[in-house]
Amino acid sequence: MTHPALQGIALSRRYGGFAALRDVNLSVPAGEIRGLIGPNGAGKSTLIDVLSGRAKQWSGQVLVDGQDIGACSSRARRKLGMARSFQRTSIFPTRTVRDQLELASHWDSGSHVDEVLAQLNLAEFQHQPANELSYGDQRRLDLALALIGRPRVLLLDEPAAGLTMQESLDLAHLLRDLVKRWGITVLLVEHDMDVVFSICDRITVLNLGELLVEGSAQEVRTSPLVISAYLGRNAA
Amino acid sequence: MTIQLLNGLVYGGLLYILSVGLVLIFGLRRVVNFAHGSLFMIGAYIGYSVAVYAGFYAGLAASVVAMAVLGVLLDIGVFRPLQKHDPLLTVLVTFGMLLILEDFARTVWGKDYISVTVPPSLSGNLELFGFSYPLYRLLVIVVSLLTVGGLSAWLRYSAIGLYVRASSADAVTTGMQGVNTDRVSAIVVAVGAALAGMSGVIASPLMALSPSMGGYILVDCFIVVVVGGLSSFGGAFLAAMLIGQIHNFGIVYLPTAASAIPFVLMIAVLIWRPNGFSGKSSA
Amino acid sequence: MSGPATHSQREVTTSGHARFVPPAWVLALLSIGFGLTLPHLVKGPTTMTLLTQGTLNALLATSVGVLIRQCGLVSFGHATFFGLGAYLTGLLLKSSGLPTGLVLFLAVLVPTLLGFVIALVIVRLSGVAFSMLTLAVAQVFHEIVLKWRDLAGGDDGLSVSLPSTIIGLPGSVFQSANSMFVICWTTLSLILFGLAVFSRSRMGRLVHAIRDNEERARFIGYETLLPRALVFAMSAAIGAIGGTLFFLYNGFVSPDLLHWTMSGSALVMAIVGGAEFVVGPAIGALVFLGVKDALGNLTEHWQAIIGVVLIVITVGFPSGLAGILAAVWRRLTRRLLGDRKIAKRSSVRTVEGKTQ
Amino acid sequence: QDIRVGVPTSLSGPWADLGNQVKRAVTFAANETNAQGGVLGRKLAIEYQDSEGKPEVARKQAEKLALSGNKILLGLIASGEGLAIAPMVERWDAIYISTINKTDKLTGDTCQARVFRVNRPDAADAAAVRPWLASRKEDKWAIMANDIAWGRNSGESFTKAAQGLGKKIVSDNYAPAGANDFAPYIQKIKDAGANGVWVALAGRDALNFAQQAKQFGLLANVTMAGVSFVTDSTVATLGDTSRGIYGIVNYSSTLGTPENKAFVDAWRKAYPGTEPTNFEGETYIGMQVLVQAIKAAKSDKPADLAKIMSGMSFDTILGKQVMRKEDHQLEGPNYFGIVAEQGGKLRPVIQTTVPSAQALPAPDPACKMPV
Amino acid sequence: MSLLSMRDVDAYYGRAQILDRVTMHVDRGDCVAVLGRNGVGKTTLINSLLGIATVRAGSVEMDGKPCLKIRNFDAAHRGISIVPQGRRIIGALTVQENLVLGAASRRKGPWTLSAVYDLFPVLRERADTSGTALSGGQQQMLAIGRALMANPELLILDEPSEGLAPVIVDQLIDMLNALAKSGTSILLVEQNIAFVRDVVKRYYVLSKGRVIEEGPMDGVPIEKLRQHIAV
Ligand SMILES: Nc1ncnc2c1ncn2[C@@H]1O[C@H](COP(=O)(O)OP(=O)(O)OP(=O)(O)O)[C@@H](O)[C@H]1O
Ligand SMILES: Nc1ncnc2c1ncn2[C@@H]1O[C@H](COP(=O)(O)OP(=O)(O)OP(=O)(O)O)[C@@H](O)[C@H]1O
Ligand SMILES: [Mg+2]
Ligand SMILES: [Mg+2]
Repeated sequence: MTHPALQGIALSRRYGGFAALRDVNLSVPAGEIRGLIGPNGAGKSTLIDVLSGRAKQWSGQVLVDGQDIGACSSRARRKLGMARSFQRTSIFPTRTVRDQLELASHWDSGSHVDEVLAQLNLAEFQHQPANELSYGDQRRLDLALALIGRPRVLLLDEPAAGLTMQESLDLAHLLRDLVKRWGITVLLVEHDMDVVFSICDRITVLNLGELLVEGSAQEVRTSPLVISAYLGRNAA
Repeated sequence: MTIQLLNGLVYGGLLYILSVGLVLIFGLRRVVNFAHGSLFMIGAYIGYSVAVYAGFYAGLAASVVAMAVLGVLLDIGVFRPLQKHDPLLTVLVTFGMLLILEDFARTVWGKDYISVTVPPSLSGNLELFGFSYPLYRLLVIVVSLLTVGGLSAWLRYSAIGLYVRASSADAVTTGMQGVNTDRVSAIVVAVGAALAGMSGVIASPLMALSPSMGGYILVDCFIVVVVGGLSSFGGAFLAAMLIGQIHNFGIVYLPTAASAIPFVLMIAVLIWRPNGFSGKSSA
Repeated sequence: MSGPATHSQREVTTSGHARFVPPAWVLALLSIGFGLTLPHLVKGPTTMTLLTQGTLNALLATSVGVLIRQCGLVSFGHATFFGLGAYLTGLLLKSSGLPTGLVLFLAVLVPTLLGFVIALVIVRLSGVAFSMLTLAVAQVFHEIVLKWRDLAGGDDGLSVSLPSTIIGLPGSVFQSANSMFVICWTTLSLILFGLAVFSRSRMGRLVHAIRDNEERARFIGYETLLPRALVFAMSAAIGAIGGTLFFLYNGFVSPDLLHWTMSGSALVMAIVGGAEFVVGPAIGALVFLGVKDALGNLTEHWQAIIGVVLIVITVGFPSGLAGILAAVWRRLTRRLLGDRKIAKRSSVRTVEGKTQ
Repeated sequence: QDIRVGVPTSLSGPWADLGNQVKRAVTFAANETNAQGGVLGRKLAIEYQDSEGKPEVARKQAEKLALSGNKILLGLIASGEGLAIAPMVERWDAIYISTINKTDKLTGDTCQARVFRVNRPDAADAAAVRPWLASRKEDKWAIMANDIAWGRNSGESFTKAAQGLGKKIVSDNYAPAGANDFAPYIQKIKDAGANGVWVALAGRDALNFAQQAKQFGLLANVTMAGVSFVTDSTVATLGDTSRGIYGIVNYSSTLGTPENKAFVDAWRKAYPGTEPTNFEGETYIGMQVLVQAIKAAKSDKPADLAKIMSGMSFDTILGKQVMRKEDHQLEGPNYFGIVAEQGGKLRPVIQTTVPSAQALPAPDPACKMPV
Repeated sequence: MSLLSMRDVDAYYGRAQILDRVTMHVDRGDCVAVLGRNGVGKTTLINSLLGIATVRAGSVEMDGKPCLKIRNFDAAHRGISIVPQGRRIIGALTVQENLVLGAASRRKGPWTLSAVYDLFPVLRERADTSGTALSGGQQQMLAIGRALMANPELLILDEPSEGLAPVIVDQLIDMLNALAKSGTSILLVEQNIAFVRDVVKRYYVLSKGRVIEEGPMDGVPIEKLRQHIAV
């Protein structure tokens, strides 16, 4: 039996008295793009924090390829092939774009800095310090830092936010392409439904820190629960 | 024992009035003001000079006003032009101010020490729980309590308190909301400097005036500010009182290590709760 | 020797101009050569003494500066390592009977290890909290040497008559300004060269990135505590080297050397010189000492004038003296090499025709 | 060509007031000598540098002075400053005349051929205490001293003297230099039931202590005595607070020798309204010694001066005094006095004179003068 | 007369020119969008009104009065209120304090604390937590609420729909429409074209710092807008 690439069991996280995540189970098979949606404050970013080792007080189990990595630091998780992007852009403001991508690649020539620069339209500012980029460009740099070095499991927190429509679609294609070529596994948090519905194999919906629905794009799109809690008029 | 407790309160109270100005300025400008000790010193000298002619209270008033004006000038002339740069630069400028003010005092008031006596109306002792204690020292405690109360009320119940906290976190955004951050900062620095001046005058009957007197107390203030949590007024009060007591009882019970205890305390507190104190500052 | 240029000697600056930066080793060699010839050019022993003291201060300022530049950490307590280096040299020379070479080695090694251990605890903090912590640690050491009357002489300080030969050289070599200047200057040049190389190395870039955003550095797979602790230890080592040389030259050390005001002036020198440049702190130290000395001869009010100079430099040139030099250099080379703008993506940038 | 004298002293920092006095006395002496045509027909030229009261700076400034031709050095204040330059003077081919440094070491185990001292060392102060203490009836003493080498020494030698006389030390307190608040110490002394306090505090610390002791009523109830405590400047600053405090006096303008009277008169003319303070007097003695040595050596070369000064006898405002060969310490009396009114002015008034033979302990055998 | 008009504005960050002779205006009760791909200068356009980017040429007028050298707090007093890109929530303040701060210009109007809480009930629930302890979308709501607290005459929103759940975006559309109806002018920078179409009356397209296209929104096919933005 093969293990799911990414698995979370009974994940919970509290902020003081407030439970942001309650007993959430999640299992993403290798090579899948899993959408993670839900209203604001549903706990999506919190879930990513728990999976990626950023959260401090949490409970449950996190497994990658069946191996329990709950005790691993965020650094160790990256070494095991897990990478993430941030909803609040997290880059190295005074370093140039290229420099920080080289850093993120650990100077491994196999990680194709130039390729990533090209894929994310960042090549033209590779020598500019990151704090001189526009917001959207910084968002793409944040994503590039996660993509570099061919992670096996990619956790993306609203990567298309702040991008133009065209770029969001390019990004969607890129992700699908990477999954196909490298066989990576993606957990994608996104409010842009065009992106989510166009590339996600399955979608998990969170609400109030709990699992609401999980299913194929079609199932989620038509679920009355999801429509009322999240999609609103946009449900087509 | 009781008297030693009171002694601790007096020193703590004095430290508080001086430190709270440091906290105010730090909170707003993210700057550790090295010139604060010098403001204390100049305040004491001005108070002394005026008091010679017009009495202690006039000296106090003159010093407070003069220091407030100096505070405004400091803010406009130094802090504001540098606000877009690394706070470290401003720290450096306050260091420069310190040198200038010390030299100024040496030139104007001379190098000899000056000793100020307690104003006659406040001299004498008060009988208290069967002990007698200098009245002036009791007043120092009272004034520090009033300062805590007044400042907390001002910052909590007037809008300016919110603006101070907001602009210290993010001046640009606060400005976008319609807060004149320049004015807020001038007021705050003026109040901080005035408090330094006030504590200088209050301290002058307790310690001899000299151009370098600011340096002796500055480090104690740093400890208070840091242990108290950098931009917390209540924290600074507790820390000042704690340092006051530690200072006293250290001398009584652990004389050989007394001068190192506050530093050890500071190290312990910082290691125990670094996040509570470091915030997002980078000075 | 500034900026993160790699082997390519042209660097893109924010304003989009090419800049010619000679390689660090060339500068280091030039600098050492300069140091060797200077004693032959300068007349009168006073200038050489001043330069020697200035170079020793430059080592201290550099040790503070490297921490700011690489880690963004501002230490108010680096005089500790300088002072400990000096005290250890003195104490070991006085009473250990060890060979001088070993003494010097230990005098640098012990503060370095101490720095490393302290750093493991304190570099977790940043900002003012870090600064105040260094201040507190430094004051505790200051208290120790101050109170340690039997061994360290308390506030009277420790003076030791130096042995007649030190690491195979006659002791007088270390005590004459002319020869000591060459030793200190060469040491400084080598250290600066090392720092320039370090800041371009992977480790140097990593530490700098951690300074920018520690959390992200962890999430791209780096350990972040150890590299910072290493840099701290490195800066402690530079301070200790300075302290060791200080003792060899002066034969005396007192607790004042460990006082926070000493750390404070080192910080002033580092920032006035431009802490964002490798050579900045050293320049700051030399200029600061020179100005102070010149003013001290002129007027009793040197302190106020220093204060004014300090304010003028900081307000007028926030990037420090090295920043001014860099700007002048940029202008010079631009004139020599022609105005080469790096073409940028946006056409907006190239409408610069009407910018000036 | 002038005879050049370098004076590194505290023009800023915690000892700035003393530095000021040094400067006044040196200037006075130089003017006096120059008005008489100088020495060997040459004028004295003085150069000052600020030592900031820090040993490192003192060393740097002294070096600068010496290497730029001012090979005769005097005027340093803190003991640490003196100790910092002592091992260097030989290297600079200079000579140092200590006028205020008190540490025994300077003429003790770290004595140097080129270093001379004209003022009284700590040991001489300690020796002056015993006769006075024997005459007092207070039996329970407290010590209040600076927690630095000088304060510790003084406290320890006082303890020895007191115990030798069958008196008790009921509380000993050492405050860090620069302490602001003496209230806890004062309370401790009160609680211990002392009827006498030995104070070894200097400068600002002495003032702070006295002022606060008065507020707590300590001054009124116990006998206070000290070293460096009743200097002319503390008395001037403290005013009436200082009345009745006893102390060791190293020099006083009230001394009755004819040389001193002449000196005080001339001083009054030069600085109207003032009289020389103890530090000014001691510094002046240093200048007297220097001028006479130059005359005797017919040279201002440090080597010549050092040679002739060793063992030479000088006419000073305190009378004839010999520079001991063994440790280069000038022999001389020490005094004990009280703050009282004299000539309509509050000042330290000398009560007991301790002659040189009694005041100055024998040379430290650890001092090995190279011949 | 226009509430806000910019004529031939050149704006810089340091020495880098970002805007090149930009001319645009917002009338009273108008609702205008600025479109364009990443990095063309949309945020800079807003920043040049606040003095964050330097305007070196051209004129900016508000209510017919020049406001080139305007300080950012004056902008608020004149009725300009901003939802900045990246939200700029002050973490040192609680949610409620952030909102109260928004009312610092003390302009009277329908937007009060309780009105904002009614619009975004989740903010009321978390009123006492630190502003940055909110989720991304909640912070966006807070930024919008804070801007409303000033009862602005001109509301500037820089990508307000970023990070908001689709249902909340719907709500935002309704709110902006109601606001425009009540006479508030709106300047909207947005990537979400569907959102823009539902709200604005006119649009400008920015490319490389220049206005390359402008016109009324009515009847413009979405494909054409997309093409513009892809430039
Ligand atoms: N540091 C914190 N302290 C207290 N509460 C927090 C903290 N961080 C997040 N929360 C709360 O936890 C809940 C979940 O937040 P989370 O960021 O996971 O939401 P999200 O699903 O990512 O929402 P969004 O789509 O808006 O980004 C929210 O209600 C938020 O207010
Ligand atoms: N502080 C700065 N210094 C120098 N250049 C900057 C700075 N901030 C932005 N820029 C540059 O200005 C240009 C315009 O940036 P701006 O933020 O206005 O873009 P935008 O249209 O808002 O893009 P986005 O959709 O990504 O938010 C970009 O090329 C960017 O690189
Ligand atoms: Mg989120
Ligand atoms: Mg933008």
